Amino acid sequence: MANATQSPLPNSTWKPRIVAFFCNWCTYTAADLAGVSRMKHFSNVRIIRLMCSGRVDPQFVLEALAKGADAVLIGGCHPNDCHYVEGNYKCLRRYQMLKRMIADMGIEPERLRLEWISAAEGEKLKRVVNEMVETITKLGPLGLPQKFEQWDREMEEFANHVAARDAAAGGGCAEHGTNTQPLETAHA
Amino acid sequence: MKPIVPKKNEPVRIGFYICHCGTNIASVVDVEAVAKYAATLPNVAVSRTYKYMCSDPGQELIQQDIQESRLNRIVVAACSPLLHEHTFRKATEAGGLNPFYFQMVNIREHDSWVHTDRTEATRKAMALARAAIQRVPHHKPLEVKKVGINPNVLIVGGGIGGIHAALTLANAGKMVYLVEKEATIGGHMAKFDKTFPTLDCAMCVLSPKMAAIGSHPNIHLWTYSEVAKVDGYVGNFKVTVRRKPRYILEDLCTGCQECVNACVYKDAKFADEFNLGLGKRKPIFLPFPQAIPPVTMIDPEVCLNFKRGKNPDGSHTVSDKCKKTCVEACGDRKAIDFKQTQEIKEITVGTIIVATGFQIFDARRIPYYGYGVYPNVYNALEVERLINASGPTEGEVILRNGQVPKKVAIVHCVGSRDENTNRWCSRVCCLYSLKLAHLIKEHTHAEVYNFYIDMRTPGKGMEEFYNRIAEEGMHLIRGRVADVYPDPNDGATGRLVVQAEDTLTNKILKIPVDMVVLATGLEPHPEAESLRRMFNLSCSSEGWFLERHPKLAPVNTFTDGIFLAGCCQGPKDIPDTVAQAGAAAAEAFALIDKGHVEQEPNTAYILDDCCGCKSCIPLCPYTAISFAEDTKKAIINETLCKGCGTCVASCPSGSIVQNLFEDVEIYSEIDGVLAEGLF
Amino acid sequence: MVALLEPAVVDKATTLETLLETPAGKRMMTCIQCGTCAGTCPYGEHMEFAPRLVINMLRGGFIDEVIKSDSLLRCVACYACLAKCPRGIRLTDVLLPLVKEQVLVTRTEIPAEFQKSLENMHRYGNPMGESPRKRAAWTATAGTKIPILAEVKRTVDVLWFVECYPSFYARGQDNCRAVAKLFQALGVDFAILGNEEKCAGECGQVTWESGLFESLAEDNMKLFKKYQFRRIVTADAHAYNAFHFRYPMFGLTQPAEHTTQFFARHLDQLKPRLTRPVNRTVTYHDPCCLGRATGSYDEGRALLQAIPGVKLVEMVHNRVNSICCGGGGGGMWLDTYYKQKGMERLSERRVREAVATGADVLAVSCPYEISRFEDALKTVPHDKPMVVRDVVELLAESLA
Amino acid sequence: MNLYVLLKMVPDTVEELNVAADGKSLDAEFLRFKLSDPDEYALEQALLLKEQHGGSVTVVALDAPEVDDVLFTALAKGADRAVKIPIAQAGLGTVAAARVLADFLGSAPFAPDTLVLPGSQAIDDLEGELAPFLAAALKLPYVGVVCGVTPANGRVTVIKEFAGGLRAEFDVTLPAVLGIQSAEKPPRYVPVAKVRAVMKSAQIETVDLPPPARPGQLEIERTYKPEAAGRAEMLEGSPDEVADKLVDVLAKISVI
Repeated sequence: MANATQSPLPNSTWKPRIVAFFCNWCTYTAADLAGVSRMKHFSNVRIIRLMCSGRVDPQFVLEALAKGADAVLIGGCHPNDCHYVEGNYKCLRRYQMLKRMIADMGIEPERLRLEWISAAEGEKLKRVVNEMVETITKLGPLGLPQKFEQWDREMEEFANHVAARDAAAGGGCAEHGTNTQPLETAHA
Repeated sequence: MKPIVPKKNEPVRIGFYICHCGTNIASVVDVEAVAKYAATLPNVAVSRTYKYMCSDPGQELIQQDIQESRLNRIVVAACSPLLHEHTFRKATEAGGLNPFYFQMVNIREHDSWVHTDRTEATRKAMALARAAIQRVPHHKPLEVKKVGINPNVLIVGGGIGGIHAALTLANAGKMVYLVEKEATIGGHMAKFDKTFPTLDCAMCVLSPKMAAIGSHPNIHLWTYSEVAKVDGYVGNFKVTVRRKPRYILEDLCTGCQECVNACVYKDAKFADEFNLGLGKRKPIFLPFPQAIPPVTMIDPEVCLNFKRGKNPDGSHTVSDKCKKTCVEACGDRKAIDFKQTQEIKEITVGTIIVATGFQIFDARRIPYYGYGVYPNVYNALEVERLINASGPTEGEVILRNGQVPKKVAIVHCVGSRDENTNRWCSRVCCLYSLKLAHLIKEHTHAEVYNFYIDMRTPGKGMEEFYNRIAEEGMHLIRGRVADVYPDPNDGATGRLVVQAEDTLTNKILKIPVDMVVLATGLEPHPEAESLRRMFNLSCSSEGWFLERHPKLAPVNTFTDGIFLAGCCQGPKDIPDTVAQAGAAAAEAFALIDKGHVEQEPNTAYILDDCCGCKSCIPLCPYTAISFAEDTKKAIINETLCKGCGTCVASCPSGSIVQNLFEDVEIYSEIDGVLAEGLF
Repeated sequence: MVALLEPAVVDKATTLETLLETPAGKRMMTCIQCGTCAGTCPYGEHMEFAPRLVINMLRGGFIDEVIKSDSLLRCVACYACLAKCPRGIRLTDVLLPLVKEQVLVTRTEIPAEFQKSLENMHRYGNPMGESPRKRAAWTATAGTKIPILAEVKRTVDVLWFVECYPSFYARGQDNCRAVAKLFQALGVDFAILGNEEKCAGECGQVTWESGLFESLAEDNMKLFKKYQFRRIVTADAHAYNAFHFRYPMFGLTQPAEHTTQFFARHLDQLKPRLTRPVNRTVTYHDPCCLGRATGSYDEGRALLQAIPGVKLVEMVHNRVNSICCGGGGGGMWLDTYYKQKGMERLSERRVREAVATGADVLAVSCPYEISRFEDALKTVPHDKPMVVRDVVELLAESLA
Repeated sequence: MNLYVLLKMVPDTVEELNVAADGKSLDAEFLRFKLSDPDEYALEQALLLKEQHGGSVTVVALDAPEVDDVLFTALAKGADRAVKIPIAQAGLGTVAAARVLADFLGSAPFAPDTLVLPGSQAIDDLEGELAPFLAAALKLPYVGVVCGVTPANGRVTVIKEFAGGLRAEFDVTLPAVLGIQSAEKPPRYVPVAKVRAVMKSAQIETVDLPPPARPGQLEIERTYKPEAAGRAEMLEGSPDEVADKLVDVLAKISVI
């Protein structure tokens, strides 16, 4: 088994890691159809099956990115075709919100994609997966876990710096020292 | 076997199994490496590979390990869960565990079949296995919910498929609602003259079955009707049917046709739908002599007693301008009702069979065949009517100018096997073209030229049929017709030249003929899309309804309780349609006979720490969530919950849990698929 | 219904050896040998290897035999095989040109008239071998000042690519004068390249000679890069075809339009000016490069119907089923050769259909057709007089 | 066979020829040069001989505008070597040109099966002087206005054209100089792609030779266009009228 360590910079061995949340009725079935039809596509997308795209909790997406995913793909039924009437619309709304959120976090919008792929659209599934892998390969790694570590380090250094300055100033201020604590654990 | 109930705090012991699926998986995924890797993961007690996990020995392996190695969780990496999740849940249960202590990993459809790089595919399998292995410790024992089933069946479409399914179920004592869009049942088969390969008369076979439908006590036959709305789910569908007005009271009409004779129009002068416009009818008419129900109808667009044109709501306004000789002729029977309006029927059924059939390809879409431009170019269905003894020419094959053709070209594959129109082979055209060749020759002694690409005659007796027709001396030319145009050497007689390459002799043929017959293919109904939405079905990219599995569940759909029969699922001949209709009836019957349906226990429930914010309540499309005023918390009605999980994803306090898809389970999967070193 | 060609899908580096590995070649592997291509080919009956067989010979590794035969000298690149192919196989623009080029490379003898045209195109930038310095000479007869890009020194909206036949051929110049008149009536901001312009090279590329096409395209692209303009409009359907499909591969970014498309797009402004009735029955010939190649069937007809008095009638073969004038794919310079081989001239076949409609005017929208059909009318017997007119000539005639 | 083809550039008459301000030379502004037509045939004849009997073809040219394109085209058609002598052809004159070419060809002993194939004439050498001067300088047998060459047993049979369409066969010993009027087949076509490929892969050899001591043998005093005689009569009117007038004219001069 390869013991590749994650490098924060793109190199020849780096491949994007993409987590996909697919609804059971349409997009998961489309992925099955792509399989039955032997439509070859990139292997970087890991599919998690949910009953409906409406089940996609925004936290799932953030969790995946925080755990090291470079992008997240959500697949649901076409509008009007949802097995649960309108779960896909709920998903769409959450997706719009997530788009704004990740933009605020400095994450490129291409790293989150929502596609309506029906059970008959094996070809579309293949296309979307390949497009996404190509797009993310160009963008390079997101490396959120590494960023978190770096941010934590920066915060710690900053705290140390402040503590040292306060100590040098004499007297010190206990509050600053303790205040860094919640920040360090914020991403845990 | 005694059920094994894991004791609280008992350590999780996972059995991991990876299937070779012959070479389907093992040729791309290094299954041994995956098994070795799984063995290193926490809680995994047993990790094995096996040639065919879904086979009996494979399933027994699981059962044996549960007993011998005290396993309390099972993970199988094999094909899609949509195919075999059920199988392995049963095996898990047979081993003595709750079936929901099982999790499946899809490494065939999502891995070995779509990737070529062995290292990458193996890594993906490892990651997916890890996700399941991390997930399964959080699984809880669940119970399958049983819901009663309504024994009534709705059959949509009154062609041979719908007719056969309806009779099968009605004879078995089930109540059947047969809904047909046209004014009579019979479908396309009723228009055919003879059927291949036996050349027996279509109506001789069909009309007794049609009559049986009309008189069967267990069948509600609603013709000239359409399904407007479908609610509910397997066992308990609520269906709304719209019965369009035919301005004849079905119960009172005896089918005597005295009204037709008495109509103020002395001559039939309006295009007759049943004969594809080759014949004429009056404003009041019987669709065709053997129509079931044998009831006349009025075409309000041409009847003098109506104002021309539809109202915006689709109704027609009575003008009362006609002498109404038809009403006079009907007399005491009083079956004519100009004021009839559409009628809405609401029924409850447990299962539905969709048998909505096909439409023939519109040959005008291939402009170089001249259909609709040159009068002597016909489509095959029109020629069926010309040959049919009860057709517009009483069985005489004559051209529009009344002459008998001496040379006839039959053009195969019209609209089939063509990227520009329909890609599929319509399956029946070669055979019906051979049949028409025989019948035309029999009726007219004409020279018949069949232009084909490949002669496709699969099925019992079909190749023999082909040989028989070939012996009769047809011209069989292997080459697709490239052009049809008026014979430049022949003035205005209407003679046409058919141009094609004979690909077996490399010669370009330009054959002058009197009649061109286009073997138009089959294509999905234009309404298929709205039907698909209504019944929550899937369509293939071509537009045919998609069966649940092409081999193992050919009449099932992805919606439980809804089955397919006939050409709505894809082009097929009459024997296959009838076979499929029988299978659909049997599937429906099996469900009804069982008396209940089992539902996935993936419903949601609300924890005590619900803060009562009510944000979930409007999200539920099934109104399964209500607010308990006493506890100030939301409650989910389990019987109404369908298990989509939308409310779960929205709960701000994380107080809703979806069985089988708990947050902790999903997070474990996310963590699992992102395992280091597996990309 | 026709599988329309998308621009720039053909890789210019593809050769016969590598073809089957490309997406276009993989499509050829799906050929069902139905023979529609051969059946619809206007010269199919004169080919030892008709298109269907060419595909099978290529798949079977016998393409050398095809190259040795003169079958593909008889292909007029009319797109009929491609348009009707049920598999959407790119015969006209991918397979056949590659084979034809090998025919050209392999054969030491090719019809003299044709060879001369190719050499002229290469040396003088026009197939007639006229002095390139006289390319813009026609402007003296335009009746209005024709701006030349090198002189206007600013961005113009329309680069009017005049092309060889309209520049040099007397009847082609009628087309130029009509276009100039219409541009002026519409107030179009246009200019031409003048003597710098070279043949767009369509017949070189689609038919025979990738090298010839490339050298012409590179020369023209240098000019396109040198000047500023927003779109190319050309009256030559062949040039339009080249700009639409091939020049993007050489870096052309501006859109190209054929004059019929341009004027049809401006029909609302043009129509009120079309006041002089042209009381004639007109039948419209679909040029292959405009019709089957790009699906542009309606523009020419819409323009004709906008002319007061015009009665439009259709020939038996029209739109996708139209018969080629025989001038494409080098056919323009192979008439003698075809005659030697006992082949009917396609322009005569087409003119017979036009005569059968009883029309007074055979309307065309490709400069090759003017000369081809006017010649054919001299040999095809007809009782009622018939004239050949470009659609833009008729429009200009109707202009008050 | 060891075949030499001598290529000469001549003014392209597609562009109108104008007299320069000096009244002696051609105006160079729009003047373009092309390969002399008989030389095209000489090359074709050489290529045909090589294809039928083996050997190698060397094309030789003096320096002139556009001569590189011509040499590359010859290589693309099948010549084996291309040699450029960097002495300007312009103003050299036929005799001096023959002397330079003789210097080049005679610098080494001839292989016994050598044929030197210049064009029989050129539009600026209608006398066809180059070939005989060259043969004389090389002391080789010479036949001009040749339209067919057949080698056999170390000799060649050549067909020479005479006025009135008469032809004669000559038996010539090798090596020899043959002034080619036309080849057995028209000059072949070479695809531009092939020429472009050759330009990338092949080289033109340059052979430095001393310029001839006496360049031109003729002094041009005046170059001018012939004056119009003004004897043409333009017939005017409709096509039918013109046809009638033409018939009258022809009848008057007893043509019909």
